[in-house]
Amino acid sequence: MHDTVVAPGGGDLSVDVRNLTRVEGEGSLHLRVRDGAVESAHLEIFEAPRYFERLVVGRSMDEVIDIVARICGICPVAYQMTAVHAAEAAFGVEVHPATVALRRLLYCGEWIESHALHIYLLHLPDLLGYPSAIDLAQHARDTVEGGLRLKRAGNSIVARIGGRAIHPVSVRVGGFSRVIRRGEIESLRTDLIEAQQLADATIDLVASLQPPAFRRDARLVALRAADGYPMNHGRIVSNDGLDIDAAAWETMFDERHVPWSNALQALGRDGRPYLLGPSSRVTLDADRLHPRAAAALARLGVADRIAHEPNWSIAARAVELVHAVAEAADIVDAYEPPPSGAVEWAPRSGVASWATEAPRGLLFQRFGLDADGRVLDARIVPPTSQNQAAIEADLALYAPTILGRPHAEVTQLLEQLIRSYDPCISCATHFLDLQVEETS
Amino acid sequence: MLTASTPLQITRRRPRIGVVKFASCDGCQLTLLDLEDDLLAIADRVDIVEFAEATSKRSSGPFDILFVEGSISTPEQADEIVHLRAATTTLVTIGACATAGGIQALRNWADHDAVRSLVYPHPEYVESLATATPIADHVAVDAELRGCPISPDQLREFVTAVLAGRRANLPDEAVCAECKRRGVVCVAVVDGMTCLGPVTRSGCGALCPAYGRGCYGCFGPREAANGAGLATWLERDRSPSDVARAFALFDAWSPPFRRVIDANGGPPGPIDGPARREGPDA
Amino acid sequence: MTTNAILPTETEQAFLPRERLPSLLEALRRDGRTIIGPMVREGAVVYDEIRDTSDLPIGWRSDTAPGRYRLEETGSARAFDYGLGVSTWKRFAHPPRVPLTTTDPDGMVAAVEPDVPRVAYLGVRGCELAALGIQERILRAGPAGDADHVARRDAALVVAVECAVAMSTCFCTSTETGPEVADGADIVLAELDDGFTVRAITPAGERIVGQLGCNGATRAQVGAAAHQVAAVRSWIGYPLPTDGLAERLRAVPDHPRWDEIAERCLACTNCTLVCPTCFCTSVAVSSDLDGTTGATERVWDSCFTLGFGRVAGDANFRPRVADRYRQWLTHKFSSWWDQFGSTGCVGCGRCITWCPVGIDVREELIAIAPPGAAPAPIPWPPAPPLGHAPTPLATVDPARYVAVGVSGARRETADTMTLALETDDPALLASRPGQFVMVARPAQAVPPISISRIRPAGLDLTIRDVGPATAALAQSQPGDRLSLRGPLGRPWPIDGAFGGDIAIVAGGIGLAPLRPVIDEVLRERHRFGAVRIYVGARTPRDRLFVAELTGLRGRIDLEVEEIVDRGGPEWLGRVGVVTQLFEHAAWTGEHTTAFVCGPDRMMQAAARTLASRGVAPERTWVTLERNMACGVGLCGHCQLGPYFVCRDGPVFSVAELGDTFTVEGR
Amino acid sequence: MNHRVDPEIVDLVGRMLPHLPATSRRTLAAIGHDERPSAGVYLMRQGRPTLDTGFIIEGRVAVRDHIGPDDVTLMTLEPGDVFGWSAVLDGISTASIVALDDARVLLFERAGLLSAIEGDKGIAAAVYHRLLEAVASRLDATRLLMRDVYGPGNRA
Repeated sequence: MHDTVVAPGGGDLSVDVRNLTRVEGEGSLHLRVRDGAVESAHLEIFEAPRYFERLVVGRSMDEVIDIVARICGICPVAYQMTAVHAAEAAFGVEVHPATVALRRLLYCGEWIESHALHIYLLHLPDLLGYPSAIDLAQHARDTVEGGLRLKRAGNSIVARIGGRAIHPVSVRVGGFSRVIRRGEIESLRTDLIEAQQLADATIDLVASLQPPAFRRDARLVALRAADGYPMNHGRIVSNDGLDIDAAAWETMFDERHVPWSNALQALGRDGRPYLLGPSSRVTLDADRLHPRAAAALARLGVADRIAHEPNWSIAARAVELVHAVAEAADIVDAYEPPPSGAVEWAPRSGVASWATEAPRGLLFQRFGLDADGRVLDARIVPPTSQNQAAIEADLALYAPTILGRPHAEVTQLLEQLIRSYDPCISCATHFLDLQVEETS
Repeated sequence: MLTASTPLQITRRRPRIGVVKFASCDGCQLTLLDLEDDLLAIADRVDIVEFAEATSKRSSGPFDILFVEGSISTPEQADEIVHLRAATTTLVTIGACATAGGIQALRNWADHDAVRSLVYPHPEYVESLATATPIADHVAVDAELRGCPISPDQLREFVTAVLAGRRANLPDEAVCAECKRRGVVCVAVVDGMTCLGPVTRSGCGALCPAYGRGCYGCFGPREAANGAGLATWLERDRSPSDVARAFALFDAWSPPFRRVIDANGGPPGPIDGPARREGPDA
Repeated sequence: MTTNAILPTETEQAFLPRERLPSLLEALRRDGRTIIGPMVREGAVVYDEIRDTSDLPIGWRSDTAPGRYRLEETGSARAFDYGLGVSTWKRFAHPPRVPLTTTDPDGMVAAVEPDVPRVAYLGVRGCELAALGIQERILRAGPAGDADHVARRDAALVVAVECAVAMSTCFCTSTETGPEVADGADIVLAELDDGFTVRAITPAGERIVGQLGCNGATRAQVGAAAHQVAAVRSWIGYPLPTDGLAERLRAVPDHPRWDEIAERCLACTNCTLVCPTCFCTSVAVSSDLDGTTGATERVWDSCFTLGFGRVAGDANFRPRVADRYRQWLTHKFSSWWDQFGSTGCVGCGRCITWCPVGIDVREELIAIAPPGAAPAPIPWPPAPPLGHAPTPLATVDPARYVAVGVSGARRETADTMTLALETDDPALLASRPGQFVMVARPAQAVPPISISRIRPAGLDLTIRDVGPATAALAQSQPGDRLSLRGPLGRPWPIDGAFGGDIAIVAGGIGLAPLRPVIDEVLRERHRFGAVRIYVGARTPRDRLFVAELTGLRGRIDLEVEEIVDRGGPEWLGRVGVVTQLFEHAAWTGEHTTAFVCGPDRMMQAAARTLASRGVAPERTWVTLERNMACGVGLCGHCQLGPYFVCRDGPVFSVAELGDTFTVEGR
Repeated sequence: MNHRVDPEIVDLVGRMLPHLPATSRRTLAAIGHDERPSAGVYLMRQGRPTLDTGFIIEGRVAVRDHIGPDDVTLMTLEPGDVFGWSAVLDGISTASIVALDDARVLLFERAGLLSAIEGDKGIAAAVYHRLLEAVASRLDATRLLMRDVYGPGNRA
């Protein structure tokens, strides 16, 4: 199954890395090189199509919240948050401030869980030369256990607010399915105090790493909000001057269907790839970081490498871990429950569109709604499908610099580079709706 | 097919464990990593030989226990599950996709070819079967863990029971039993909510009622699930389409839920093909 | 606070003004008690810890209908006009989960000592008090009471409050369990607009009431309280005619309505879990990853789950929902009288309110067993006046585990082992043929195993591997230790056969519990006439105790015949079913006592053939298998008609069983 | 049926069908054959036409089915038992019958038995009753075997 083929002799070379490991979902890399130059780099996604944009048609937005979570088991909160905010914007629902805070706390939980998972179970074994965290644990059990405890702190937040760590159940249009009691939230404090220490230790760990060198300039895109580090809302900005309303995503970006992949790839309407995720956010929103996270970033002193070296994304994730833990602790301290779980609301026709920052980057959703608030058509653009073209572009740049090395090493380095983007392939596979097809 | 009460073979040497996935969201296999406290202790006692999400080491078998996530949605998957079955002693399906088809099985009601060519710019790039179906429609299944996603507690119990050589405690009773033990006030009786608890298998800890909403059936039908009985009651003050809608989620394709959906006009959504492709028991 | 606490006649009633209700809570708290009482939560009245009178559901009233419950605000100052809570007091007296066993430092199974809080139940209704009494009688009875329940009830003080309102689902007047508060309370309150009349019933209640410093209630106050509850009685009326209901219900096990209900019933378990008298539980096992330490806990279960009727090898006695509903309703209103000498229903109506599809037992009972319908002939012998009295057992503490050593392990067949156990425990050594023991290992379920030989220094257990627990047991080696609870159950009545002939009929593993009968009969051979042993096995390879049987066949004072279901060419003996061995035999059975053990069907066939040979049903003894979890008649799993198989059996005469022996789904 | 009737056979018929009137006994005895097959002799072969109905007087016979390489004994029959019920149904033998000991059987050829049944209501009632008993007991045995094969195990 793990099949790497390097063509013998000549200048023509074809590298296949089948069934990428330690990424969520199923993908493979196909690279064609001619005379030392990369002719094509295709990140193939063969996750079976699941047609989500079709499955939500005819559903109420509360049902959509439950359904879109199932696009990704790693970041269900991101899908729920984007859908619920889109719905509330479309229906003109003003939620209680405590609901706003709880949703941000829920999102922090998912970031903590997802980043701890990626750093400790997926990325760190790469950088330290182990096939898995389980093998790493044979030599550095404390480190892995610490990472698992950090992950558990994130899971506890999601489970406390949403009932369970994966596919939580309480997010509803207008708020939550019931009042989340103060006692339930307070009990998170102990976990978060430990998580604070573990997140700081993660910064120290990252400071000791030597990721493989690979530098390039990339177009970085993220949300940016006036009131804090981007999570639940913001405008779309880039390091080359873009600044648009999130609902206007489709005016600047579009998706295309490439023959080697079941996922749609997004590009700028100018045809340029762009990169989302922790590195983009830390670069574009450094001034919005929690003071603790800003201090951690300063201590690491790698802001420039985060912007230019994909293998340093682990540092961006570590900084965001510190941020999410610190912000979560602040929300827990200040939490006062709202008078009711959700506010009253009524559906109306219109377009619900929104973007939030999933752990892996900007997630855009748009739903056309009828007068009963039922979905007429939908578009869901996950971060990994937006990153795919940027990853391929980086691979095409990186491959020539390592091609002289032994085959196994080439494979390993390419896999590592792909993993450094934390691609979530099951999210990337989705179903394109009719409207989009006409424009593409 | 064997149920949760089926004893598993006691394996004396370190069992070889695999985790594979088909069409799914990865949430069920992530639950294995979510066993945080027990993950390393379990890893000390078994050889995890295939788990693409967690390790670069790969294996195509043999497996003493193979956890299978996801439904069969492409021709390759239909072939692969047969090969995996042949290499596996105890095949365990995890989650609603693998045990019932998952949310993507809702497309089984639609005409797949029409949908595919209608909506994909290049349908020829996309290979998928007309239906998304549970693993047990393709090969024999030895045990199943229900849920969307599976419960970490049930997964822990299952693995512990296998390692300890005892019967896993995975009841096939209704969610109501857990709900009542937990002392949750019934949302159906008090608030008149639609709650699938009486026809849904327990294992979640009566999660949704405890969070103030009706059960949405993500653990699939319990034994003797009386979907028609619940539907009849619900239809006193709901339209048939609202009854179908409630059953048309992650376990829609399980026969007891499917019968209710079919009897109430099919799942929500546009009619872009035959309302259903097979009879209620197909 | 047992129901029969010796206690004075009513004291003179006191009056507690409303604003001084907190003083009652304070007095209870000073008595070291956590107060459990009604409060509003999640849109309903539930019972939970009360910290303050403001926690009480002041000004709330519940409106109930089949499958429907709504709280309404009345604006009244009254705290106890809410009707009934969703919760029942059994949540506190017989909680949903109770630890049973743990693993001791020696790796043996040990019972967990009850650890219970000192509490006061505040706001117990007449029907609820009756239910507490019913549960207490059940759980204090048997060869051993339920230690946890006994401790909880002993640690609880009951403050009852008379009903001043009724709900549409109430029918306590029909079951004669309310609305008036009867026996079992320590203090009884009646709520009036300006306060409470207070009666201390027990010394414990008097101690509390004495601290309240109340004045005496006026005649008018006492009269108003009496008038209130009388109004409730007349409002409820008599919605369910219960006269002769137990007998009428017995008559209709085949009524078509059972199948019709099964189309509506979701078998969700709600009716049983909200029922204040339902007491059934199952045992859940947990363990560490290595299977070296484990624990068990007792968990609320219900006769509506499939698992509840499941026995070894995944057979099931109540596969159909119609069977389960019939079992529940018949138990509540009919066989409960036989088992416990009381109604199983207190008319609280919770099963009606909390049924998610609004099934109303009152309606179903009237449809199935209408008043005026002919009562059934009793299908089993009439119950003694105070309920069914089990045969007394040797005085052992059935909750106690004894560690015993395995001294030998002999393979009988491919799936059956005989373990020889050594012990000096007097109770175990006093086991009688036909009794069984619960065999525990730390990480395994605890199966009941029949004793297959009683030796001066130990017991033999013959174990067939039908699941993980028995498989693990069958792998025991000499030197291993097991934890045993028992001996349990009623033995074979061998002494009743003195002076007559004996027929022993065994099918398969059923020979194991009959082996001690053979041992004892041979030891006292002179006391019996002809002794005939008929043994069936599935195949020649499945025969048990082959050498022993061969030895017995050589004796001139015994007739030993064997038959197998399927014989290969190597088998020269008889092939067929075990009844063939005696259906054409020359003997007649007037003086024969038969002991039969095997699969249910085989026992039924044997009983028929024995009857045709003239063996009386009173002298045809069978041993039944049900899902025996507690072994002492407290968990409800092995109910069969009026019996608990574990406690009243497993040995029964065919006459005692009546039609429960042959009707499916019982 | 005027030829001389063997009184021993009349006696055997009486033992096998005790409720049959004396004249009918003689009618039946006239067509009966007292046979003494030795151990191992096949009285009936599975899949062949059933030529006789027989009563076992002495010894034991086995009812065998050809399953796989070996014959499987479905049941053993003892004195008083009847075999060959398919003879009256124009049937084919569903199993083989083989003597396990040196046995003695009372055989009735199919054609003769059928005409005796047609001509004498008493014979019909007695023979059919006896055959029905035999079939019922086989069915009962079969049902128990089915339970054994498909049902779960018994007491552990």
